[in-house]
Amino acid sequence: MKLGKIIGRVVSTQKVESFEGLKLVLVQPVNERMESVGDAIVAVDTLQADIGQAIYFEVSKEASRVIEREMNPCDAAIVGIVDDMNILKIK
Amino acid sequence: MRLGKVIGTVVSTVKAKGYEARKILVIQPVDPVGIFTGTSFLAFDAVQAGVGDVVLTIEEGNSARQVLQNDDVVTVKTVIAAIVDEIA
Amino acid sequence: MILARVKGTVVSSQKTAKMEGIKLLLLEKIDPVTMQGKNDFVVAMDGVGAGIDEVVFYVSGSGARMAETTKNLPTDATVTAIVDIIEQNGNIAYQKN
Amino acid sequence: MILGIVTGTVTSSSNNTDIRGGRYLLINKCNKQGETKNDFLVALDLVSAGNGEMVMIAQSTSARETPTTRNKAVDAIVVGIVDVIDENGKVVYKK
Repeated sequence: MKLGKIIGRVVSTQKVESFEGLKLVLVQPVNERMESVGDAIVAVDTLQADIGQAIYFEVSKEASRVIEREMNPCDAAIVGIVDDMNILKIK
Repeated sequence: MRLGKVIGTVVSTVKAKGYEARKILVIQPVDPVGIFTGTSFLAFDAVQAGVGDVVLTIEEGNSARQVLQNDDVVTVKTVIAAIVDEIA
Repeated sequence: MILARVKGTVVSSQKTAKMEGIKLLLLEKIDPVTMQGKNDFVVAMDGVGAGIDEVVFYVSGSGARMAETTKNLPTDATVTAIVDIIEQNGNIAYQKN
Repeated sequence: MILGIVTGTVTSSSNNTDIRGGRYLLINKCNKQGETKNDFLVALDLVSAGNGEMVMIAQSTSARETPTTRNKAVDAIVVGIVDVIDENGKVVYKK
């Protein structure tokens, strides 16, 4: 799992059938200090997270299991919304 | 498997099915002498690890289900599988 | 899938039994704009009978085990196609001789 | 899913994937504004995307989770054409 922040939404009308009706969001991967790491990705959101919220997401095949459809090619999905984080001050 | 140090915990109420009552820890990858490398990530805890522990994480779905002893948790692939006592 | 050029073959007499009789290719990844090698190499199982200097693309990860010739073989990279034409923005960037 | 711009097609007559009539696109990875990174990959097209369009690409094992690609040797597929990307209420990309 990786930490991320929802920074936007992605609209696509022409897409694979198994993505119909799914909410697609733009996620910026971040580290534990909420600093951006790498490029934003597109993820499926089934938890109705809001823009600006810190979330954690799963990638690869495990992400496709979030969607309750037998076959879907999702490779990134939000699996939880972060309420709070407690980080050890060792850096 | 990757070496990492537990540097924090995540509190989350809205989460995917199968995530209830699971402890989610923030892991900072480290090299064998303990120097931080790369970007932190999150993992389920399966061994009662705590902040400050050096741990071994597995990042593969099938293995994760074996470690968690739960075939139903199909949407996670990163777990802490061991606490490291010593690297010789 | 990543574009690459076949630079050679890798020969091994001592290898795991499931790799017997499979040709291993040395590939150099290429930049499709310049068609030049990127000095980044990978060894892949050959699924199509590719020859030296041919441009191919390969599948990596668990998909590499899914080609017709690599079903259930221990591989994380398989050449799945020999490229005939690469077209970019309407121009032919590469055409096989 | 990662974002990319369709920059061309890759044609192959000797193919080992058992996907009949598959159309392979040359994709230049891009950021959320559509700026390309000159980092290319080849992806199987499932949505009839055209040159210059921004698309979403699913990679690795998930790329095989469609009726067309089930158990096939594929590691990247185009799953959607992007119409709009809206960042914090501001449109940063529009088709």
